[in-house]
Amino acid sequence: MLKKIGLEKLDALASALMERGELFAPVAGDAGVDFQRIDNPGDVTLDFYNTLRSPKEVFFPQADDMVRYRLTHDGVETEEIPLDFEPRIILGVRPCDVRSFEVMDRLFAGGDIVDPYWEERRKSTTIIGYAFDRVDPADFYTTFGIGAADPTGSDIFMIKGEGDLFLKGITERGEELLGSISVLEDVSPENEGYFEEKIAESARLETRILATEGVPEKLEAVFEDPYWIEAAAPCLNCGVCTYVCPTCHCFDIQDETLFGKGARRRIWDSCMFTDFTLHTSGHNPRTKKSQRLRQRICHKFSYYVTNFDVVSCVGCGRCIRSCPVHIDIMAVVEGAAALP
Amino acid sequence: MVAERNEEKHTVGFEPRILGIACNWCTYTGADLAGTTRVQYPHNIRVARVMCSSRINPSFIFRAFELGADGILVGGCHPGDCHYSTGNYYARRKLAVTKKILEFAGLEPERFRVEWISASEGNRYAEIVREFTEEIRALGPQTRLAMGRDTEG
Amino acid sequence: MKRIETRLREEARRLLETGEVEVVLAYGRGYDDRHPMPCAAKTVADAERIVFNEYCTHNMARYLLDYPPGTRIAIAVKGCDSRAVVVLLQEEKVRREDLVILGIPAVGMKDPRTGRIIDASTTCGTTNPVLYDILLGEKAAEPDTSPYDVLEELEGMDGADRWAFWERELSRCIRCYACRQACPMCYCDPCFVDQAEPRWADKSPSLESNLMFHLTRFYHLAGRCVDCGECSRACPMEIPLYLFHKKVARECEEMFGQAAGMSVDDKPVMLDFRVEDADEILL
Amino acid sequence: MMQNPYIPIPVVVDKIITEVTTKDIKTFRLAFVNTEDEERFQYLPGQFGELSIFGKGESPIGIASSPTQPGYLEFTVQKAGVVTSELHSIEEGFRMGVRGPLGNTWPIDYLKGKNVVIVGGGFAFTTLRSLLNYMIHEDNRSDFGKITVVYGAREPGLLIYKDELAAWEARDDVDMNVTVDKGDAAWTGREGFVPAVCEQVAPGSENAVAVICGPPVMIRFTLPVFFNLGFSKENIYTSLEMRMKCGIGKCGRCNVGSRYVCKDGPVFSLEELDKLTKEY
Repeated sequence: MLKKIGLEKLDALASALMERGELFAPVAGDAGVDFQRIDNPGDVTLDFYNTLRSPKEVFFPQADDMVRYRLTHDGVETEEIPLDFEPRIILGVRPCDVRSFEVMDRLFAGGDIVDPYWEERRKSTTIIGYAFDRVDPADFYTTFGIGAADPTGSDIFMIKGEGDLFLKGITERGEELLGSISVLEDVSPENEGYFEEKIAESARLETRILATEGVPEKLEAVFEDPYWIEAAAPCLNCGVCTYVCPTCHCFDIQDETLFGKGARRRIWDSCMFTDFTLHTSGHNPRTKKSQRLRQRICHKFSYYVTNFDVVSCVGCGRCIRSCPVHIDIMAVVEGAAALP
Repeated sequence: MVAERNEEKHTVGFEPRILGIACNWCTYTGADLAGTTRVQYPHNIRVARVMCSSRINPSFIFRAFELGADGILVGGCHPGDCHYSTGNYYARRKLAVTKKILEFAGLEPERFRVEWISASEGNRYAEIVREFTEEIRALGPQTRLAMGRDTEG
Repeated sequence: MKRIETRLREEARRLLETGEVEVVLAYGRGYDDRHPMPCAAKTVADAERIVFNEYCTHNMARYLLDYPPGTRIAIAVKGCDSRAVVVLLQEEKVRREDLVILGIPAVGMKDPRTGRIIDASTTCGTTNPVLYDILLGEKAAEPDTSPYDVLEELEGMDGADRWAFWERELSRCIRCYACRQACPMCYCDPCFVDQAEPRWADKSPSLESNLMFHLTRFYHLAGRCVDCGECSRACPMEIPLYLFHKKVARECEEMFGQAAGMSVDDKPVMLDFRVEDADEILL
Repeated sequence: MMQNPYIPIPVVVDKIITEVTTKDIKTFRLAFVNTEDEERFQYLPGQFGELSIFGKGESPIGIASSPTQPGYLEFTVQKAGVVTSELHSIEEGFRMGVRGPLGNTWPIDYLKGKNVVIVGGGFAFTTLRSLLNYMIHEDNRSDFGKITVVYGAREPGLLIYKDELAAWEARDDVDMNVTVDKGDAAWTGREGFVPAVCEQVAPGSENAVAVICGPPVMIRFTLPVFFNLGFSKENIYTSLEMRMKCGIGKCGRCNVGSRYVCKDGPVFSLEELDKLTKEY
């Protein structure tokens, strides 16, 4: 089913979606556009190339309470955070980011042990994808077979036309949601044609392409090459790349207490930080920044492939755009792959 | 989760909570003297003892305000009288910068006060505590760095 | 700029060729002209890849401590960057005899993210390096604006408004530590905020833990921050940290009569005192 | 609803034993608060648990008891970080939590029908003790061949499980060799470093597997002894230590190459270790 709505009525669409669940959508903030939980439908914007941070926070918040507790004189009272999440809708996710959810599913929802925090949120969320209409020089998602107007993984897929927003149901869940929103208008056959044309047009957008063939094995082979020292020389070892990344998933578990009340939380961590691997004894297996950069690259382009059969990168370009020293992850991988 | 900010001043029945940080050799001894000579002063102050005013890490001050202190009074030896010769000269610079930081962050600078009080100045210690307590009482609860949270636990 | 680039490359080549230094800290090509990268040239071939343009904003002094003491290093510095080198010399983190300082009088630098000109409103505005061995180009005029002019608005606010301002700015922090990592003066290992005991601030970002981190960091930079603005340019959340650093720098300058990193003979103000410092500074 | 792997199982501290004269190593016996949890907690020697104290955090510790000792779990803990320091300050009756069992096990099935050499140093004897108690249990003893143990500590006061050491020595189906680097006036036993003692004891490599756990320096000098005795890399096992958090292979910090110590380890044969990325 294809529906449309005037761009000026975006807030009406947002309100209608909010009636069907908790809505997460792009909002223009002080630092740029980012996904936020929407309280005011007027806050939603679709004027952005891509969000500053990835939408992973909808399923994997930077700080996520698992157990709240209260320390008492004779022990502790605990309360598990319930995992029965209300239905959620995430609007305006670019195709590469939609793919990132599937990449992360393999870690969090695959294997013997399922991560319930990811899994339950994921199950309760309807995804409204949003086609790119141009290409940023930092992106390289075409590498992973992701199209600029690729509806794979979205429940509803959306493109912006001249004055109108077109929404197409992709999955049953998406169709159902789409059918239930009365502010949406039916489309004419011309609209259908226009939509298909736009999709085809976007599909022709191509980003840079990283040659990934043989990379996982190559990275293992060049593990001890001095290349990493050179590649990491400009790196500041801050955590920006890992925090804006849609597929970085490393976390810490911390008990944070104030006045006897607190929570056991999981909090994003970063392999770029020195203390990430610091043992209590003071021993640290990764004391050099070349080791940490190598870990990030190898984890994404080699280890993850070994373990989950997919590269843990979708080529969204965020880490490149946000890196204070302009490190291009694609160039780093290419450099390693080109080593003799 | 960040607690909702509550800037409302509950001045009715407000008892300021004041952190005192006193150097072992002068101000703490001065405070002792005030006690042993039964000079009356408000009970609002809780004093932590440090060996020297220069031992005070400005993070103590930031953290104490975050944890709900309404005012902080630091006491050290008079310049020139430091038990370690020069500690309080360093402290003077450190605490001056700390105060400017608090002020620029938006905290009322009056909530942070540094005084040189010698071991013999029990009366003056009591006088300063009295005066400071009343000033803080007039300012009302410190809600900015404490984020207006219920600090009674 | 092109001339500076050529001279920089020439000097780098010469220094590496003669073995005078082991590494040249300068700028290299990034994925496009607008995104040059800090580079550590170790060979003559590396030196050929050195670039310099208006987007070479990084403060290379930040990389000096990446090398073991005794490494002979040449470093390209702009005005503010040279002051950072001076502070590192004052603090005895590097030795003068290990350094060859390549001074760049830099005018018209631009922020790669915003494209805005970088001037005294976001940095110290110093054009000419205060310390160098070789000056690549002619000295340029220093700006007539004070780096503290930009503080006027915030200084004019009342406390509640200023608190609201910083509350809004600092609650945005995601604790990626890009500010700290980009800072040439932030070399503590471990940083206080990473300590397990005492734990000064929670690891999860909240206004409270963010304040603890940033207020303490502002303090730790007192009398040491050279106002190069790298922290703010590195910040992905565009928090104007430079405003706070400028304020602390201004107060230090006014109270102690010395700006950070102007002369290797100075002692950092927070490691120093004068008997005649006035008690009034505490008011 | 699936089992949430991040929620600790409630346990109560039944017994605390101070193991060493320096008092910084204690064994905690934990009893399950709910009996169904005990049934669910099916483990084998070599696995570990995340000990949990709300307000302090979690710490991954190898299980020192054996599944042949029903009713409780034991963990021998050295005082080091925030959580373990707190543990050292608690008293019997304290309620806390444990997550597990986590990680893989000593290669029990592979050891069956073989001679087993257990080599331990210092406080790293914990999961080896679990293995030893498992193997010598009357139901299992006949599954294994000759059992040789070399266990050493710096000084007599630092030997852990002293009562059990005596009991094991008294058995005729275990060749116990306890040694200290340096004895004291009361010490009548063996003196010497673990590698040297291994050389003297010289267990045969025929149909034998060595299981080694101890400080890195001990392992470094012990391995050549075993190679000389003819042990191949696939017949030497050890247990790795790494900073861990989640214990279930999700949080991403304990990897060596593509392997996660918490999930794919902590037990690895030297042959497997050789194949791991040369990270450390």
